[in-house]
Amino acid sequence: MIKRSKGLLLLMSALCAPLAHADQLTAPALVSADKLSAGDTAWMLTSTALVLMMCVPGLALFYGGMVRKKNVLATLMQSFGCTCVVTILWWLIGYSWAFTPGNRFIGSSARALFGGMTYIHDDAGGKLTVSHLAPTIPESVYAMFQMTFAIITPALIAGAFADRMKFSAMLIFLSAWSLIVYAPIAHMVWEPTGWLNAAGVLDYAGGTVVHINAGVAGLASCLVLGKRLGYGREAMPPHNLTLTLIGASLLWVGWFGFNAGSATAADGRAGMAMLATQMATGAAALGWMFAEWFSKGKPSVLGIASGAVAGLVAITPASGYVAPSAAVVIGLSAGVVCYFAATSLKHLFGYDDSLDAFGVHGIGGILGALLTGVFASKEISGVDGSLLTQAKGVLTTVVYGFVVSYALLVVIDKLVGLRVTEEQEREGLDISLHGESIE
Amino acid sequence: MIKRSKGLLLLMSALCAPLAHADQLTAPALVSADKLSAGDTAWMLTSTALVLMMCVPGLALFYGGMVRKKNVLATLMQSFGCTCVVTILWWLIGYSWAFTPGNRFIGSSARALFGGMTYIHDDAGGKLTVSHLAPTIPESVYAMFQMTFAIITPALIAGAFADRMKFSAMLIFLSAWSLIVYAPIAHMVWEPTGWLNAAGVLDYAGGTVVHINAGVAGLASCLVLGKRLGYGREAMPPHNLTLTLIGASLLWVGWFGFNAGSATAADGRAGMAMLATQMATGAAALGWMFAEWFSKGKPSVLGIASGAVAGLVAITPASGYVAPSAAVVIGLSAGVVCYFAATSLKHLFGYDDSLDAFGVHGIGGILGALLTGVFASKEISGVDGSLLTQAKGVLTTVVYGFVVSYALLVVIDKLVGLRVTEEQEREGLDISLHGESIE
Amino acid sequence: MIKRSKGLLLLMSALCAPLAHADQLTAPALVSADKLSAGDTAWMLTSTALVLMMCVPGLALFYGGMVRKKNVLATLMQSFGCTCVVTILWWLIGYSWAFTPGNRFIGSSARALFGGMTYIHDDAGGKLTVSHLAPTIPESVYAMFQMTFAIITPALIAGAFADRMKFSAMLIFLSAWSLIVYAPIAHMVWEPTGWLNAAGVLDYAGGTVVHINAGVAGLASCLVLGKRLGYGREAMPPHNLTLTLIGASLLWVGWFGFNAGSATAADGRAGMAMLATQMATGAAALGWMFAEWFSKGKPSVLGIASGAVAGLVAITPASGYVAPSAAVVIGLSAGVVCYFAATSLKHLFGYDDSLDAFGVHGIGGILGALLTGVFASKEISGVDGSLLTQAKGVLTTVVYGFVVSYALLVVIDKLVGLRVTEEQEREGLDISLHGESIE
Amino acid sequence: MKLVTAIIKPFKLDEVRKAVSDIGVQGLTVTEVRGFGRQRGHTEIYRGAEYVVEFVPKTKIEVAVTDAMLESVIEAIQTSAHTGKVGDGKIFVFALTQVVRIRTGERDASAI
Amino acid sequence: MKLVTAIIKPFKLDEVRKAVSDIGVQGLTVTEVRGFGRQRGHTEIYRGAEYVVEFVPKTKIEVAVTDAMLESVIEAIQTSAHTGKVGDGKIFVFALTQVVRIRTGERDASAI
Amino acid sequence: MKLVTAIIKPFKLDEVRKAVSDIGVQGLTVTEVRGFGRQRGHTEIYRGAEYVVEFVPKTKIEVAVTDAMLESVIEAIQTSAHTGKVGDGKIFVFALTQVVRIRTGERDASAI
Ligand SMILES: Nc1ncnc2c1ncn2[C@@H]1O[C@H](COP(=O)(O)OP(=O)(O)O)[C@@H](O)[C@H]1O
Ligand SMILES: Nc1ncnc2c1ncn2[C@@H]1O[C@H](COP(=O)(O)OP(=O)(O)O)[C@@H](O)[C@H]1O
Ligand SMILES: Nc1ncnc2c1ncn2[C@@H]1O[C@H](COP(=O)(O)OP(=O)(O)O)[C@@H](O)[C@H]1O
Repeated sequence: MIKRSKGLLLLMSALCAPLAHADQLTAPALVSADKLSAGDTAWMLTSTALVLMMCVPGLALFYGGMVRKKNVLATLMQSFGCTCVVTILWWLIGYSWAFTPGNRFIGSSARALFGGMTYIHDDAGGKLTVSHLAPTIPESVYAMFQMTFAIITPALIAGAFADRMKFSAMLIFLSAWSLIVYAPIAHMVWEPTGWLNAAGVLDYAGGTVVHINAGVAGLASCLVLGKRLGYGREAMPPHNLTLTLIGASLLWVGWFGFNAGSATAADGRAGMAMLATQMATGAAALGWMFAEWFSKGKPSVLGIASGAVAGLVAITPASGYVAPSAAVVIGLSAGVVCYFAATSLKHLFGYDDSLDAFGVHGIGGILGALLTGVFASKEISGVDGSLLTQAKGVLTTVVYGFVVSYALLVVIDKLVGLRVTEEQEREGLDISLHGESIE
Repeated sequence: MIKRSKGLLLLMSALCAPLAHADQLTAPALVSADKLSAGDTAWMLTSTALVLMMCVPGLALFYGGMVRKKNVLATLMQSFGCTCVVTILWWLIGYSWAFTPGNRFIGSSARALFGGMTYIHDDAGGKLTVSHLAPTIPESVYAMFQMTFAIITPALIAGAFADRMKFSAMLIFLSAWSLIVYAPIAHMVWEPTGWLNAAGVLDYAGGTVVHINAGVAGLASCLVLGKRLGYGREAMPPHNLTLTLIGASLLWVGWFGFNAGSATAADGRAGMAMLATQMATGAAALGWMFAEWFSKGKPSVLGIASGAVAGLVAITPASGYVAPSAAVVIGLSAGVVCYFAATSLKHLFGYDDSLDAFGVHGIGGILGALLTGVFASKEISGVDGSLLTQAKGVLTTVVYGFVVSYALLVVIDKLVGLRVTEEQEREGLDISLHGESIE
Repeated sequence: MIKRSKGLLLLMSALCAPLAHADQLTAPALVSADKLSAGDTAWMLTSTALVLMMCVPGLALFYGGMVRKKNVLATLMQSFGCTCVVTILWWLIGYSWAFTPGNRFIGSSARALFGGMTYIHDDAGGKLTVSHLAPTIPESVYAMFQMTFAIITPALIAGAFADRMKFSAMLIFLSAWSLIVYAPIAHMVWEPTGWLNAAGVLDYAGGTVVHINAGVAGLASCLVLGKRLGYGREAMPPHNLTLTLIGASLLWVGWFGFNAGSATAADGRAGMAMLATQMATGAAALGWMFAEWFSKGKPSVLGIASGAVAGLVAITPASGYVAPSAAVVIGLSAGVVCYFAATSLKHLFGYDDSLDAFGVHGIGGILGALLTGVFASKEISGVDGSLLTQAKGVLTTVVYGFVVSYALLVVIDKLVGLRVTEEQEREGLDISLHGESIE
Repeated sequence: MKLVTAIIKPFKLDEVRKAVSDIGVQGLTVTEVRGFGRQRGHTEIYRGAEYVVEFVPKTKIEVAVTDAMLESVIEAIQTSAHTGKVGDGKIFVFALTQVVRIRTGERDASAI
Repeated sequence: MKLVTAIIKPFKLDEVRKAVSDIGVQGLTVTEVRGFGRQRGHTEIYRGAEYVVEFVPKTKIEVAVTDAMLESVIEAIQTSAHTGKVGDGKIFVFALTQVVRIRTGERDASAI
Repeated sequence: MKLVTAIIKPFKLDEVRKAVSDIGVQGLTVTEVRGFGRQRGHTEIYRGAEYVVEFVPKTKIEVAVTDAMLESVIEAIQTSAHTGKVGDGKIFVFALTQVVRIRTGERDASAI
């Protein structure tokens, strides 16, 4: 994307020896340190911190508050453990497969162990590598920023299999999923050599790569794992929605880094993305709240929080492409649609998507991806959206994500077993898996 | 305000075709993208996230921990619901009424639905609109930043009527208040065409617009609503001060965005504002703590947290105008004064300002606004303060805010009724209004 | 450190009148406002907010969740109170003693009460002071940033004497410690006139100054105070690890400000520091988790959270000096070593380091400081590390910190008594010291 | 000696405590309980899943009394805990075969 | 009249409540308790410190019944709370000398 | 058979449990309760509003025993729960008309 700082760069190049425009890069490259924008870098460092905060403690609390008291620690552990494991995998090979030029489906191994990603001190010339996808910030920052996306995506899946999956099996599944599902999809959609990117699929901040992807994987896992013990018979109310509301709030705040950060610059486009994010979230929260108020008679804390998340999910692919008013429309529809998805759909089909990973992230992501095709503004983004092209991206992700996730789960179940024993589930995962409990 | 980047702009204008100085703008205008400062934009994007965090989860937890267990979710819901509703209202008309040039009391409707607020992609010329109040950042960012102020202000009022107001009535009240009270006051104090701004009233980050305003509205609402059932007879201790302390801490952290962000730039003035904020908060927290320690024999967690908030409130109008040492004086007095306001005043007059919205925000805001007139440093701010002028701003806000809020509440009470039934209040708002409860 | 923006400065100086290079400063100096980098300033304002968040609510919750329910508020109070007191002390003299040129052991009093730290409004020339340690940001921001380090360090010590120290005695101890131990050590290690700095000791973000320092002070305090009542006999399980996990997560997120912020710029070095921080934390958390899993049979939430903190501690001195892969090694060893330190060491020697302030911060800090000597990369940092020089820094801090802390505690014990009465300890500090309790 | 156990509405606790203290009761023990009876519970809905909470929060009071005081204590509880609305609760009386005060070892009447 | 007290496994509460309602019990009172017995507790480890939690969570049910209903209620509880695994719990029966319904002042049988 | 109920200071629970186990008690049930008596509560102050918390946390232990063991159990509890300070608590003894072990259906003595 051409940067705001282009004007400045031009000005400088007019004075200094002419230098290749950062935005002509097609692969990570070594550039002189003064090619960077400190402002863009400042915002991207911040965005990285914000997106990490979305997963821990944000998502951990959002989910942790919804489970029964005997499973809260195990639920927090899923998000936290995922954060640590994916950090290592991203360094190992994930980043390289996702964000280096490669074939139409996956990147190269050039950046395995972050090899070749360098920063050379000013004393030695003051050079460093930048990614071709974010030429005004250090590659280290871009890799970190994208790492936080790779971290939260598998963590989202856990909402679907809460309360019954072995921690060991989960680590194996999420690791495999991160490499076999996340990295390729990210490459296809975001890296110029990826075929969906070439096909013109629009996904500003991850509606497809992150949310649809996690949503369908969630659906697959609750189908493979089956329902929670006593599902439908025993009451399983959220044990502490205070945690859930803290989580939803931190997700909201952190999402500014997610969406406005996806501009990889502190510019007007980032501002538009942030504004769209806010509008959609407010509208979606109210959409869900009123839908529930009318249909059930009371507006609930879980409802308004879920609506906010649904809005954040739906605007993710659109932010940076749409105007604020379009964002209101997207948010409102996401709130209402996801309300019905989460409250009716699963009871209709009878699967136990415990915390609605599919109902909110899957459905909301699909809705947002398609509406991006409808509302994308050429003025803001320089491109036109196409419902058809978007549908292509959605379909690919749904099919690939669902099939591979399902297969992975079946295999892992055969190998080590996915589900805890009945006694463990009855006693609660906190004590049975982690030997801890909360007062 | 003239920006740090002026030097750079000069330098560039010396080279490029001479261009109007951003700081000569008197209304939002379309400018070339390279007129922006990425550094300023980065800080304002961050500040926006920080201020949103102040309200959710910050304020929500600060208040939520202070109520009885049966009302905690309803209290969180008030902050969260307010966040969503004001988001929509700000887009609808609030921003336009507050921050576009208009008459002495209110702005124009030029920016209704954010109409005319644009970002044009580089391919189409790389232009975007900026506000005349923050010419080095995108208007979208300035509107978002100010939105977070518009969000937290009505949310603060809720502290006064906790535990007994209908959620529906609250939504109506806060919506009306946001448009009829907040927007005009913000215009009068902050927009150059506003009469208090013209009169030279100093309010760096909202001591008058936000805190006095919310404080007197709180006073009005606890007078109209009456006391909580069993007030004075039954014990109503805070159910979980852990939440309150988390809230106070997030308010403190987020307040850096509030005060230093009000510089609308990442410059030395922002640094001074942040430093003043920190000094005042530390001093106020200790002031309250020791006042309580001496008078009651024990320093309490609720006390030190309340003191910190009192300091943050009092320094809000002054930050950016005063030196660190002056901030210590302002903070210390705020801590001690608000301690007595919150512990004695309301018992003296016998109103039930449940969580001391008036005692802390009203009193602290008034104190801060006046002391700004005393301690404003011409060296730092380029202007001199005047106690008299400040008093004018305070009086206007107190009178206008109180009268209109009171009237609004009486009307809404007639229309839909403000207060829950005795059974609902007894059972707790979580179950009776939202059909939820925490374990 | 030479800044990225040097190129730009050069460019400008080529045009404007030649001006002294910021990086030639040897003491705080008054410079023209356009010498600043808005991007660097934006990131440092953000980093300051992040590091404050580490202490409140981060550390407060991390510790608060580990104690028994009857002591949670008192534990939060320790972190919060420390934050307020050190804020005042830093303004009084701490900053001046630590960060102004002085003798080999301590700085001058030039900046007492932040005297001489100025910001002059553009109308009056647009000048402001910068620190010689961070020439591209306002001195006010640098002083604030360093204040947050001075705040969290004594707060860390509290983990060692949790549940049994008088709040009054703690305030006295931490105040004295902050001035007599923290300020001098910070000066020796970080200020160019300090002898350890001159000796070439590497401590990028405070492994020595912050963590070893706090760790040994913690060891001293649990030795002087003795064990908790019933230690070894009564069960003292953490009452709510949800809080601990929120705390650990906020520490992680905030630590980006701690380590990447220590670049005092938004540049490639900051990016490398952030990346190293993330890698080490992930590796350490897994290291601890698997060590526990193998030796005790279950991976625990407290374990993975403690491991993450151990990694953050160990990478603190190294971040900004080492490559990502080296960070993985440092993290992994920190996770495993600290696991044994926290689970075996104290039981071996029989002291009651209640929340492992020494076990995690002391041991982890020492390990990190030494490994920095091993892994420091000349390419990244422009310097070579030396195990011997690092050992010199470690030893000095361990000896000085331990001896002075021990002496201080003994004296304060004589004067006012350090420990609460048996009844108070039995009843819990929340009620006995603060007159509050949580439901 | 008898043990009088009363299941009452939580917000009545203070009144009842005062009432029995006034007639000379020196001590009592309180337990938070959940009651099921004529008084209906409430319904909670989470994402479409309805939970009927049949139990309502109640407070249980236990007072050991001498036979002489029995009637007056029952009387005091019944009047102070009374609201007239369904859910006011019950009083159960048990025979106590022995009472011991741990601190002193005193037994029976003198131990109450 | 008798008071039937049963210590059962928490997850059995609903079944037991239904079982006794079915045979005409109008009300009962529930208390969360911790039990110590043949059923073993579990071990928790925090940073190397092991805590053996001897107590297991149990639920206590109290039902006041007329002598006529006593056996059927015991019967109903025993079958509905039964899993056959150690830890199923106990039923204790006490004699009630008096029962009062606070709302109405009714006494004994009619108060139950 | 008898049911021995003791109200003790919470931190004495472990000692008491050990004491009764040592003399052959197989099981007991524990409830967290709040006590009101000679031992004073404490005062909490929130923003100037004082709350006198009259109740102090106590732990209630219930042990069903055969008449033969009654005295030794009372003895064991009294000595192990004893601190000599006000608030040590009380022991109440009730007659048990029946005991049933849910798992096996055993009755009375054999069910304890
Ligand atoms: N048979 C019973 N055994 C034990 N507790 C009972 C019984 N009947 C009622 N209770 C207790 O008394 C409370 C009030 O009884 P309820 O039928 O709701 O109203 P009322 O006492 O006015 O008839 C119940 O919530 C329950 O705790
Ligand atoms: N002697 C007793 N007195 C009081 N409660 C008892 C006694 N024995 C057992 N209990 C209660 O019954 C519960 C179950 O008893 P336990 O011995 O574990 O299994 P079971 O009932 O199958 O023999 C215990 O957890 C305890 O709460
Ligand atoms: N008459 C009573 N009925 C029921 N419980 C009582 C009675 N008297 C005391 N208790 C319980 O015993 C506890 C200790 O009694 P208290 O008078 O404080 O000290 P002591 O037992 O040493 O006289 C009280 O907190 C209360 O729980």
